[in-house]
Amino acid sequence: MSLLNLSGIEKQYPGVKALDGVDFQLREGEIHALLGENGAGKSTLVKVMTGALEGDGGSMAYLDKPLKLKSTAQAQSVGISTVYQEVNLLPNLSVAQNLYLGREPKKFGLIDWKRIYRQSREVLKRFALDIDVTQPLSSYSVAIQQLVAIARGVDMSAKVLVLDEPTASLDAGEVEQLFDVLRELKSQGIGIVFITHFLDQVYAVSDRITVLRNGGLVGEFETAGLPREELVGHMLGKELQAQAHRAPERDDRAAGEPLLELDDVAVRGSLQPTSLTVKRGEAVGLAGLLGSGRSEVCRAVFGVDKKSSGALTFSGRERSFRKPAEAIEAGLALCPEDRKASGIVGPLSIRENIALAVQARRGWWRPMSRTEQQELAEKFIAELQIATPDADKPIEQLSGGNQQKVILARWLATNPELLVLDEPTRGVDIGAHAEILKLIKQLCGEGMSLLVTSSELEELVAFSDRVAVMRDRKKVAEIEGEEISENRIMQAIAEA
Amino acid sequence: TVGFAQVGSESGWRTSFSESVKAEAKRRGIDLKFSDAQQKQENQIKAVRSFVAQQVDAIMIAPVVETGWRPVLREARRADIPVVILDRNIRVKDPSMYLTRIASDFVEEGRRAAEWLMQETGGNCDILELQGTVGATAAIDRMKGFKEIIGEYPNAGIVRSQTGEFTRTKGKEVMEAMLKAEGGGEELCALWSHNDEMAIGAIQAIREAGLKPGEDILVVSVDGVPDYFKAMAEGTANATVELTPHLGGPAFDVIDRYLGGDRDIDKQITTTGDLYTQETAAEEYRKRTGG
Amino acid sequence: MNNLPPAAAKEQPVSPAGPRGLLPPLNGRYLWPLLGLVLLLAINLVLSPEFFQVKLVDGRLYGSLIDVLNRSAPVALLAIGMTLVIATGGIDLSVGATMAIAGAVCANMLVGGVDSIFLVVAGGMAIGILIGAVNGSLVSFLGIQPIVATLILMVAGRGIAQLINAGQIVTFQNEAFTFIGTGSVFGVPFPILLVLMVFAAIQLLMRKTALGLFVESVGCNAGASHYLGVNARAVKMMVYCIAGLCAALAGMIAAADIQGSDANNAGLWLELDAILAVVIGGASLMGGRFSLVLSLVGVLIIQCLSTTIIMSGVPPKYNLVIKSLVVVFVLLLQSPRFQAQMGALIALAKSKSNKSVGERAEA
Amino acid sequence: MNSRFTSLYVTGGLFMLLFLIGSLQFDHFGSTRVLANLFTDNAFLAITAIGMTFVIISGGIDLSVGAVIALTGVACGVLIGEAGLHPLVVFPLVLIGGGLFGATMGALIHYYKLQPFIVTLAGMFLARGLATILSDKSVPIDHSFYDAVADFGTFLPGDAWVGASTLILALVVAGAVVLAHYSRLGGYIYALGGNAQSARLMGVPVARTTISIYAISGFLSALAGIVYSFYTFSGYSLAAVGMELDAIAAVVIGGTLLTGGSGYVIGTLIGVLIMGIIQTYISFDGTLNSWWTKIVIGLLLFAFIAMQRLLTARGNRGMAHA
Ligand SMILES: Nc1ncnc2c1ncn2[C@@H]1O[C@H](COP(=O)(O)OP(=O)(O)OP(=O)(O)O)[C@@H](O)[C@H]1O
Ligand SMILES: Nc1ncnc2c1ncn2[C@@H]1O[C@H](COP(=O)(O)OP(=O)(O)OP(=O)(O)O)[C@@H](O)[C@H]1O
Ligand SMILES: [Mg+2]
Ligand SMILES: [Mg+2]
Repeated sequence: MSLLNLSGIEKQYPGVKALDGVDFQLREGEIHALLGENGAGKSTLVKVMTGALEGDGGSMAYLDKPLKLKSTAQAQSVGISTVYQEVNLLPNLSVAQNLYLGREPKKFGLIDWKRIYRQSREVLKRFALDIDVTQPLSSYSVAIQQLVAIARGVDMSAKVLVLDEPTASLDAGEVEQLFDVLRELKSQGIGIVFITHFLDQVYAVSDRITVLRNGGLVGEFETAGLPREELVGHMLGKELQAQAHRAPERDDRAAGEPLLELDDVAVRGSLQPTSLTVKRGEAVGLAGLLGSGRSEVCRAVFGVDKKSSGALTFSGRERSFRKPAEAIEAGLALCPEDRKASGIVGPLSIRENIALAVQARRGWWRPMSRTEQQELAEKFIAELQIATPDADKPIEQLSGGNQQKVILARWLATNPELLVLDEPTRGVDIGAHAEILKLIKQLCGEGMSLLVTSSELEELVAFSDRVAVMRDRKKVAEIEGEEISENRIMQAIAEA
Repeated sequence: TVGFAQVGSESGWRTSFSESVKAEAKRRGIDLKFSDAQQKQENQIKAVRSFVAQQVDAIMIAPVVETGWRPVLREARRADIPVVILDRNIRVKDPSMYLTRIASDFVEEGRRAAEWLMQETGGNCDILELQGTVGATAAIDRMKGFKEIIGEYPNAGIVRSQTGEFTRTKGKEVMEAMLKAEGGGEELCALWSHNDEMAIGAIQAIREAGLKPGEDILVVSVDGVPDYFKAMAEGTANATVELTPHLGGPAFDVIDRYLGGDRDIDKQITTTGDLYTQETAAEEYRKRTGG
Repeated sequence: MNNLPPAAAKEQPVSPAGPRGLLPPLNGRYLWPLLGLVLLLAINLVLSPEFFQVKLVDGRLYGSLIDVLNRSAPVALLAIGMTLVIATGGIDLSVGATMAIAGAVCANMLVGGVDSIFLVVAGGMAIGILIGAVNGSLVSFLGIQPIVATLILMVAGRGIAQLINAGQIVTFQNEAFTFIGTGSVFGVPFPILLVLMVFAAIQLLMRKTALGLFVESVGCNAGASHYLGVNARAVKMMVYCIAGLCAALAGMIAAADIQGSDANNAGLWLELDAILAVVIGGASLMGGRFSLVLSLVGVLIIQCLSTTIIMSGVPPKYNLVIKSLVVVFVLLLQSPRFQAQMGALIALAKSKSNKSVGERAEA
Repeated sequence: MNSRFTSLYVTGGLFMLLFLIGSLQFDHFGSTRVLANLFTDNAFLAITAIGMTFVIISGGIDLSVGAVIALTGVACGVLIGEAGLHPLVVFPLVLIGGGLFGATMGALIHYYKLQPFIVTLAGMFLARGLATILSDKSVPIDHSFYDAVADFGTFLPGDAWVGASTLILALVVAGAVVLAHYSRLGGYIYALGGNAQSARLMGVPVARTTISIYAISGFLSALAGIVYSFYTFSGYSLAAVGMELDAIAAVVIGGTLLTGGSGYVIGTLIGVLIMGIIQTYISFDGTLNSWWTKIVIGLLLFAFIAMQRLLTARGNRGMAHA
């Protein structure tokens, strides 16, 4: 039976036709993958089908009856629950409140907190998450927030569950856990819409696939009958130059002298003493599970968190950065993990967002001219394939993946000696993914050093000269050269 | 110990008033608890209640508004503390709630200003009025007294009236606009201002409009602050009804008498001042600035 | 490979981003506040045609329109500083008190026998910057919320001004200083010129250096700005200092205008007018994009309104009600939803009248 | 110690400290009477500030509260004092009126996407303007019911009077705590302040919540207006000028963030008490003239906020170490 049936959905943004007559059908008890490049219109379609956005045209039927959604609250009340792209929860509320907002169990007309806390712990247990549910959500990492959002969606789902890039910052284990839950829901007859840029995941769980391109519908396919290359072809509208995305291909660069050296650097409360070296022209990967301390290393290096002990040497000088500005001055750059809170400057244009870091480094008295900014922006819009009509669009109006590219562009533009990337490809589509990897390699070739965290082992394998494995907020292993492989890293992570 | 709940320090006149009470207390060796209410009645009531809690011997109130004093006066009476009202009036049904009121009569001030003006112009006059803050007793009563007299003269009347909020800046701004609205102001005869500060601002506006204040447009007002005497001496202002700030002396006298057992005290002690004109202005200015 | 072909990009020149040049283009963001101003002026035209008369009296431009400009000068100066503060997501409640302090300092210097007008003006400006620096420190170093941080000086500042004046209105006679408030150059009142000069200076500082960009960046997302290496503390410090300086200039105009420093009333509640002006100009109090030009339009709307009320001869007790209704109306004008509803209403009225015309024709 | 409550403890501790200093310095200061007076004298401010707390937690602000108090007072004055209606008829009317006034502002804010600061500033002009039009003089209220209310209450040891206002305040505090932490609406209010966009996506009924918030604030302001009329037995259009700033200051001192999303009703109550005790302290001292009064209020406010910042920061750092 068909749960959701959308036909001819239209959505026009100023300057962009985000959806152009899209049909979509979701059946009972299926996992339906919704695929397409960054900016293809996936999130927009999700918003229309869940009442967050009113479409400009087209119709929607739910359980074979026409339904016009006016709000997300209405969607929830008829049984459609959604996890939107980006973590759309409330950082100021406790984890438990986030899970039960708007559907709190009551006793004598008053909210029954005891029960909420108990149930919250149970719900999170399904995702192997054992955290203090009374603490505010903001005290947890992005990945945990992501899981909480998923848990809320799953717990609420009555008939339809929509997940927009839920796995963007989850590691393999977490993803497996999620898939188990999804399969269980599916067996209960719930229909699931699943958006991701990871094709492996698509093939692992989905039953059917709908592909969007440039706001239009490309087609609907049975997963089993659709070879990977063909799927990619549908998404891009052409064949992908095969090599880019698979098979690590490493040119053995002769690494230079050490650029960054951490000697037992620790941050009170978040990082155990850790030593690490990045040489000139070298790309070092940071691997580890959720909460293993990868982001903490990045933050400590960049001066966001102050180190409490140990020595940090950069470019042959011992340094102690007190704030990012000092690190930037010394030649570092950090592309942070939390794009929404620490990355984008929402209302400012793409051009300004890209120029900002360069400008900040130059100082206020040496302004970049408008044309200079424009050239810079256009260069990166082309290089990173940022989908936008022009560089003056406010960055908050871009699709998630495209925002990520702009932030990346911002830091590439500063041309730093050491570029620290925390989950740089979060939510980036495969086409651009390949471009970014290529760019990273090229930069290394030109003498820039990289320190990169990523939850995608495949990606780490693809460009790292060395991989540092983190566990329990300290480095537990280092893998070098030919030894680097997904298996080897996985082993190191798992070793007790 | 005497508690004194003052309105605030919104004008030079008010400050002189506070200072004179303090000086008087010091002279007599009285321990004065001074409280500034920043123009808010609620603060004043709080202050009076805290005086009661401190068990002072007497309380003086210069009220912000007329009404709203009954509950707190009851409290003072329960604690057997006499209360003297200064400056503005209060309205309570039972006048035994306070000892006496020492003040000038705002309505009378308005009357005196109007009488002088009518005398000067022979009852032929188009008048601009600068009101005090909307709702203030002083503004309402002065307006009332003034109108009372003007009403007797058919050829005299207020052609325009706006609030200048008792301040110089507003007085000037409003005067500027009113002059323009009256086609330059050549037809006008006089300005009646509810206090000197507004009048001083308005005089500047008249001058900037190309007219002679004090001649083309007569200026009459209330208060008697030094700057206004100076203006009168220079001939740019014409008359003012004095409002004496020296209320401290009589107040302490009454309190002394009461605490000394004297129960025969007038309910109303008027201090309505005289009207001053240009003739005596220079001399008065010297007197007031102590030079 | 771009998702959108370059041709499509060219077809849509709509740029939601703000102006970067010195003078802004006339787009939707500018249209509605200006429309509000024009409507107000139109009402004046109906009420009293002499509103628009401008004559030359004693070599000085004279007329209600000039008054509106002249009288709006202090609030305009406050609004210029306030715009920047608001753009960083802050607010400055102390500007009114700063006006009083600067006025008091200048007046006392004059009375105290300081002859050099430059010293007096410099003294006033210095005190303004000092107050701004105090506010800035409270906000950026102690991390106190702007509204409370500046509330402290809003309360204490007026006390300080009164302390300086010993509670009296300090009157002075000084041609040169009075010129700031009442002088004119080529017939144009000096306060208007001062506003134009300050506006030009700040506009240049913001748009011809990167400061404007930093201010907006800090206002939009302070967290991200920190990662970017923008020195948010310095930026905040700077905007509060500018606001203090502007307030000091406004205070000098106010004092020079009445040739006296009235510590209790100078600039009283003007901080609210300044904030109102900035918001009527379309700025968000959450910080972000700012436009000095729009803030000045907001100032003119407010001043025009008060002058209109005085000119119209309505009893003063209706002042506040009229003011509130006009403010709400001007705000509604900027709301897209209201625009749409008005559009629909007008269309409905048209179709109805067309119909009735048609019916009548048939009959 | 729970880190979320650090600021509450710190604020409460500082209040105690102020009280202690006052008691050591002045006779009669350290009495239950002075404490009880704090509640009676500030009941209307506290009631308003509690309404303001909800508004600020939701990320908004309400500048109209002082004017609504004045309007309510004048309305009571005119209807009871002049038209001769019974207070029990008038009170529901003005309470509903206050609620509707707030609701209208909430609707403007939500439906037309106007900024709360400005809408409520216009509301402040309107309410005060209406009050002035109703009566520009102050209106005395003379009614046996008011006398009864004034006599209602009890003396605690030490001549401390606990009257009707204090009892009303207690009820409001209890109701507000339940609303904030034991009702769905409370959750929605915190949610809106955290992030309005996310809240909408999570299914929070934004329109209803926004309108309710301002209606609550309007209602409580009207209630504060009634309590104020008990306090003065009159209505006056210039009453409670600038009270909105006192209320905001109290809320913020109580630890609520102006950016929204966090704060406590009890914190606000302590905030009000702190503002009150500063005033009491100054009037017990009684030697300050007008300008020093202002400067000292400013300095005490600063000293207090600075200490609060320091202690709270230290407390939280302590938590992180643990
Ligand atoms: N609020 C907005 N205003 C204007 N344009 C928008 C807005 N939101 C999205 N768009 C545009 O609509 C198009 C579709 O965006 P959408 O977010 O649906 O992409 P997506 O397929 O989810 O991409 P991603 O994989 O990067 O998340 C993009 O070109 C984007 O720039
Ligand atoms: N499973 C967990 N249980 C409890 N707390 C956790 C867990 N995972 C992470 N945390 C908390 O979240 C904080 C932030 O994690 P952090 O961002 O450093 O992780 P990471 O290694 O960067 O991984 P990722 O960014 O992929 O989440 C950690 O300091 C830890 O307190
Ligand atoms: Mg998306
Ligand atoms: Mg991380």
